[in-house]
Amino acid sequence: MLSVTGLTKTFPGARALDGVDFAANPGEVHALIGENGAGKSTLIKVLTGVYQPDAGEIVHDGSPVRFQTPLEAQHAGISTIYQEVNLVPLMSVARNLFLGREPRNRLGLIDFRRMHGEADEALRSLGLRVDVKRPLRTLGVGAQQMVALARAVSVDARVVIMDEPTSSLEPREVRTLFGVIRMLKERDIAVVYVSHRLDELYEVCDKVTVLRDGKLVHTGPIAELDRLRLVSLMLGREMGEVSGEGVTKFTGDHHAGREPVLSAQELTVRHTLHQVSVEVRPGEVVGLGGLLGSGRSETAKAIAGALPPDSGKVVVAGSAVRTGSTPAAIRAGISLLPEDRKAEGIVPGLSVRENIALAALPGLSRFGLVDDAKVDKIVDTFMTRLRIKASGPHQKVGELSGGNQQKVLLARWLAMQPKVLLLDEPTRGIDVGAKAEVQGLIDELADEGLGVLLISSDMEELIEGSDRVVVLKDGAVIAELTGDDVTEDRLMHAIAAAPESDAELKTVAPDAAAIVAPGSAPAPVSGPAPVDKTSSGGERDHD
Amino acid sequence: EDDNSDKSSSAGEKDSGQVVATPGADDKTCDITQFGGEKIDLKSATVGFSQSEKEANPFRIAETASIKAEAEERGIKLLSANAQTQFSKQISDVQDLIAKGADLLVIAPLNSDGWGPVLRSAAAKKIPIVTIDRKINATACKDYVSFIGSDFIEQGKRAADQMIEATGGKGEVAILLGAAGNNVTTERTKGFKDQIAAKAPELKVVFEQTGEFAREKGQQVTEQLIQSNPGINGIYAENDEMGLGAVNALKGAGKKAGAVKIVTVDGTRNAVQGIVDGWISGVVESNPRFGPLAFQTLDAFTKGEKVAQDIVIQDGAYTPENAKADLGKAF
Amino acid sequence: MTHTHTERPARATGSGPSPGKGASGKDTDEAPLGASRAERLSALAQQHGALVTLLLVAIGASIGFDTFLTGDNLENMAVSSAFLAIVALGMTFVIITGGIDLSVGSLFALGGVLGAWGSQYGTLVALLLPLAVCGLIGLVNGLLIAKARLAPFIVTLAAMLAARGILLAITDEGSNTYLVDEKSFFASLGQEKLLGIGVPVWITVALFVVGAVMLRRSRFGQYVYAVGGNEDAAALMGAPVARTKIAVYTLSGLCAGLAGALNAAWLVSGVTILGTGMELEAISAVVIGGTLLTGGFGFISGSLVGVLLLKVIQNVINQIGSLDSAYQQVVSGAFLAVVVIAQTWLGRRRRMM
Amino acid sequence: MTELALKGAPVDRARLLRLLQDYGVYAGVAVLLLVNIALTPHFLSTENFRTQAVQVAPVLIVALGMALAIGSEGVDLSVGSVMALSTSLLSLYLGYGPWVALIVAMLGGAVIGLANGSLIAFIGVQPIVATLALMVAGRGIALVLLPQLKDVRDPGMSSLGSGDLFGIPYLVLIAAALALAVGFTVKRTTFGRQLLAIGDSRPAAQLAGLPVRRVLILVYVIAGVLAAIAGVLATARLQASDPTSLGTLMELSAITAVVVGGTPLSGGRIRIGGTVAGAVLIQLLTATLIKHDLPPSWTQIAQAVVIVLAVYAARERGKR
Ligand SMILES: Nc1ncnc2c1ncn2[C@@H]1O[C@H](COP(=O)(O)OP(=O)(O)OP(=O)(O)O)[C@@H](O)[C@H]1O
Ligand SMILES: Nc1ncnc2c1ncn2[C@@H]1O[C@H](COP(=O)(O)OP(=O)(O)OP(=O)(O)O)[C@@H](O)[C@H]1O
Ligand SMILES: [Mg+2]
Ligand SMILES: [Mg+2]
Repeated sequence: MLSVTGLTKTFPGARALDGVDFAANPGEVHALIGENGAGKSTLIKVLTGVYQPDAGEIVHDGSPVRFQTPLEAQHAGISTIYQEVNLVPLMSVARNLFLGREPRNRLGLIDFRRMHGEADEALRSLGLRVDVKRPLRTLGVGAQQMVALARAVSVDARVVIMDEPTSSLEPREVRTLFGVIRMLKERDIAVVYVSHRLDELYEVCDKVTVLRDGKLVHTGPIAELDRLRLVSLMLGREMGEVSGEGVTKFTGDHHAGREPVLSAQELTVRHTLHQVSVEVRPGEVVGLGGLLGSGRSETAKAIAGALPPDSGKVVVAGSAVRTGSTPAAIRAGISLLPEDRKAEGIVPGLSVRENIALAALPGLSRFGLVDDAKVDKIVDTFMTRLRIKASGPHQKVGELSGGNQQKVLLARWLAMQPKVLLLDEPTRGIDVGAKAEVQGLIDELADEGLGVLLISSDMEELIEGSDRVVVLKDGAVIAELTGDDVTEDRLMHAIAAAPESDAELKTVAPDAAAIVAPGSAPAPVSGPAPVDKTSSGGERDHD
Repeated sequence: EDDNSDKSSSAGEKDSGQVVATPGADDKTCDITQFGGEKIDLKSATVGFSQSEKEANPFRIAETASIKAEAEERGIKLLSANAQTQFSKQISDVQDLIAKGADLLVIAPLNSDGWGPVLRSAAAKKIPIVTIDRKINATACKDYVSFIGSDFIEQGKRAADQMIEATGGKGEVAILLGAAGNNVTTERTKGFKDQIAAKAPELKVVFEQTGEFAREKGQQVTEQLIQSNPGINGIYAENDEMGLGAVNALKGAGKKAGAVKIVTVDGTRNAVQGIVDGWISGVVESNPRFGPLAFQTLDAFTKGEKVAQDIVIQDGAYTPENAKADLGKAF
Repeated sequence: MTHTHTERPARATGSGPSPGKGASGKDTDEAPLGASRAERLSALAQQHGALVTLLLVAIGASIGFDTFLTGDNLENMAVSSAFLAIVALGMTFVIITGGIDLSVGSLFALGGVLGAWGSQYGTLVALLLPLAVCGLIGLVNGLLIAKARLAPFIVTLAAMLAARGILLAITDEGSNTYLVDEKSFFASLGQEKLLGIGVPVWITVALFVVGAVMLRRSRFGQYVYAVGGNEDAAALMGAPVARTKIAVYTLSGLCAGLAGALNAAWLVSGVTILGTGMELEAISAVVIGGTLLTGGFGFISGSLVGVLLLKVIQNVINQIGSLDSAYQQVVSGAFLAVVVIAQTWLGRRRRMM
Repeated sequence: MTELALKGAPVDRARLLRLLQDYGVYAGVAVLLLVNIALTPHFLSTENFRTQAVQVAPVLIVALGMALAIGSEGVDLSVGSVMALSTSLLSLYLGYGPWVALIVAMLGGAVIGLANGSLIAFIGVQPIVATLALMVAGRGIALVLLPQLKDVRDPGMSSLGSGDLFGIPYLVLIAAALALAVGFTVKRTTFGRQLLAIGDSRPAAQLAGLPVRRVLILVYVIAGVLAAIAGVLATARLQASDPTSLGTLMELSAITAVVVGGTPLSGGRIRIGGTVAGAVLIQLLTATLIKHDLPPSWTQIAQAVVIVLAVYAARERGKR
């Protein structure tokens, strides 16, 4: 269907792809894995015309092709979800879903009624209930990712490529996604799937290709490889060295102090948070649990001053912090690793070095002049400690792979030596090796007496990493799990047990509800609706 | 140090008021029956005045002040608007004046062409228009009543005469043009060049660059000029400001007063002082004090008397001979 | 295949408010990104913030000056707004894509001169020549911006100089003004009235309707928003980014050229000194109308309101009668600031939700 | 062997392009100099270079402030009006001595900058409109303060305008010192880093706890003060305060100098050296056109072409 041979792509200072061969076949789900910066996204971008290869051949449908733009690739039947949500935030959900293939009436004008109806159905069949007329940016990253998914599968594609589609998804959405993938497979569509969550691969993938430093290191049926072998191929280390990697690196218990280092009291933000209270003691890792859009990110932002609360208090180490001001929160010792790293985290045009030093600058300066020696030292420390992979401290952060960008951000906050660290999806998009490092780091930091608030859609990570889990639903605290209660079962239970609120957006569609339970056998897919319906949307494209 | 330029605008000085150049009988005239309007009493009428540029250079300041002073003296209600050098705005301005109930209009046009909409509105209400300083390209006594102002071509010619005299009719001269696309610029250039070609073929115009009627620009252009054309004998500046800029440039380059002959047009106090100081060789006057003549014309016209269609004023000239004595007449 | 999907959202939701509540094709005209009621209200406030201000100023003016609300005055304002409005129409498209077009003032003047010159060969030439030349310059702008990836500000600044240069070149350095025959059909385009309202006003209204439909209801319009909202994402979603950009700059050039030609018909001459500062006027009108300069958000109708607002302010300053020209500037600057603050404030509240 | 070639080629080409991007504007200046030396009579003289340097000084100073504004993903259209305001204030307060007048003029610039910055930082008005409002109002205020051109006959001012130190005009020395200071600020100070981060990604800077508002306000205050200084210098040179025409279209010249010098309008990057070269390039171009006595139509078209060429050479590459 779609195959490449000898693909090479060089960026200034980095060879992202080096003679890679790869083939996606109809009805086959092909996993593409590798460390951060291995070249997965680059391969996908070269395949779909975002980048032009320096060498190599792309064959699609038996004839060599070279797409000049993503549009050409789409016309050739290749539909892609790129890493990091790539939609237009100011446009409505429906407009995003249908951009370029809007249903039109006889006059050639867009038929919004139909578009909204169809968009609503497409999302609903994926278990997402949102007002399709609201701007996309009002949705959380996870929900946006689902919209991107809906967009990708709703065209009549022959190849569907997904670059880390699950990085912000909850188990429930992941199940829905898998249902969709199986359906694509049944319809003889070739699927390329990139993920750092190895367990997922075994569930849906047939074949796996492993990249390392831009080179192909393995390709073959996934069933032939066990997890350990996969990891060792990715990392390029011996099996013995890596045994245990890929499992969370949390040790579990920490010795928490008694007085809370952070105490958020009754934070309320209109329409979003309702009297949310959270306490974190020094040396404690507190998890924030909940479904997509339950208000976890908002809680973290409100604490860090990035979202001004209408009422409520934030107290750090006994003294109240002015709310609604990031500098005040930071001065008080609160650091937030934001969820949307591309839009709110990195400063893409600045170097790795400057990004790491950014928040800590005032402390690294004298009389307003930057002390470069100090900066170099800190940057050096963290680049080694977090194993940030860059051509050097002066490379632009925008050019790093997603996982390495995340590490740079972590370094930025660790350089601040905060009292409380709010981590919103800290391991999102990070490879197994780095993930274990980050998790180990969280543990280490907690042991050093730091208070950590952890938000993660990786259920396992949340449960293993937290001493305590505060469960949110519809922007309110509905439960708190402590001690032995911190288990996946309990968490899911707490979420499911809470009385259904009347909030407009979070009602779970009946068919999707069944999917929520974790560990159960692959749930029935939420009907063949999405693909079916939207293929009709695809036909409409031509009128 | 005492600086007298800021208290210069003295419209009251009648002795420096405008004098009609050729009250000749052969000139075409216009009266209210010919024009097709009705007699009105000027005293009780509302006069609209549209100024083209900000009152920020001596010429415009003196012009507006003169109109306002005269209206006040005659006890006439005056509405005024300023187009801030934007032609579209001037068109709307005049229409606004008409809509506000102006019975008579005095317009200082920014441009000669493009007055169609205004003339149509005015014609519909039979509002007499007097244009001052610049002419409107339209039919006198039909679209408008009279034009009062200087003859810019003539000004250019007289400047050429002064230049010829100062340089002895030989050598190379440069022109500092006014703003591009402006008919004052065009006509002052044409008059100057025609006269030079006719009277002093040995005097060559070797350089023409715009100084946009501003002192700073005049200075900058002259600075470039005296380096690329070190042998230049004279500079004709189409207004005083640019001429004063040229003086600055020459001073800065270490030239002596009078080494390069400068002739300018307008007659501001600073320029005339420049003659006294020896830096400027001659200034052709362009008298901005239109108030008395404009209202005199309107008065006569509204009473039913005949007025000339083209009231060309007699501009004076400042030369080294009269500069000191006439300094008080400058504006 | 489609029959399985005829289910409408209203029916699908048994309990809870339907996500499609209040859905009616109209939301796109009223609140472009419409959603919850509060959000919609504030969107309305934002879009109509300029309109509300306009009404307030107009009401104040009609109370303060009895010559404000007269047929003549309104008609004058309408006709003289028409030309700026057409320019602002093109500018709206450009700004929504996140760009800017500084060349419109010069193109307006050039369009007028070409129209006046062309009118001696008939109305068709008088209209097509400015459209062709200004459209071509717009196209070049678009190509340089979309293909060579140069900053719109600089490219159109250069075009502003170049177009003025061309204008000077064809008018003998500005000394030559081409006149339009007052009896020609072309001149009547600028001067005739239809039902008591000037033809330019009708043309403007028609263009705005077409423009609004194009922006709101055509696929091209969606691309315009997408390119301005997030260019990279738009490209990855398969939007023809370069083509869209080229199209909007061409459109802007066409609008400026047409406005210039109509203006020449109105003035019955190709005035050479027109258009200076017009780009800033058009930009302020668009921004006052609620369009974000950062792109991705805006409306056509707002730009019209913005133009009218500027015109009314100018008229009010003239109504006051004898304000010194320096104070006039202070007043209009202050007013611009107030309007933009009000509008930004409304817009920000909306964005925070 | 082939592999080596493959490895080397694209990187080298990229490096070459980057070099061109970084030094394109200097190359442009060099080309113009060579053209002039070859074609323009009397070009190679100290007097001539002095003239060009003195003329470019005010533009450059304004451009320095503009570079900061542009680096913060903004722009300052009010600079020309600030020059007018500063010349008015200077004239009005010259009676109290040149230093007092100078300080008042700079304060005037700072106040306008503060107003710009507050509109942008606190209310969130888009820079181009915020500064447009002050561009209109600023010149109005200048004219209210000083309704017409006024001669400045202060010995201090006149020596500032035409004096020199070791043969280098004061104006040029001041401009050079300011360029160094601004360059240093961008490169070495916390403020500079924060400014670039804000210009590159405002949300990220906000979440990283940078004092976004303070930095933005400071940027526009600096831009205002620099424009005021330029106004004072222009006044000293002209020996007159001319609030009507001083600084008209200065915003466009300054923006052009900055962008031609390789600072992208999208913010996040500032090149002071490039800005200096950009200003010089524009100055040389103007001088060339004037010296060769080309008609205005030609001048405008030639300027357009050179601007596009220069920006084309310095354009941001590698973005897809
Ligand atoms: N635009 C660019 N400019 C320069 N270097 C780049 C660019 N894009 C990617 N790279 C480099 O290419 C290499 C591969 O990056 P890529 O994004 O393909 O990694 P990845 O496998 O997708 O990693 P991740 O799992 O973190 O997403 C990295 O070293 C990265 O720094
Ligand atoms: N599945 C969804 N259905 C409806 N709205 C959603 C959904 N997901 C997110 N949202 C919207 O996104 C907003 C932001 O949610 P927020 O980011 O706080 O959630 P979260 O708990 O952090 O989840 P995540 O970040 O994983 O999306 C919510 O106010 C909600 O309106
Ligand atoms: Mg990737
Ligand atoms: Mg979240």
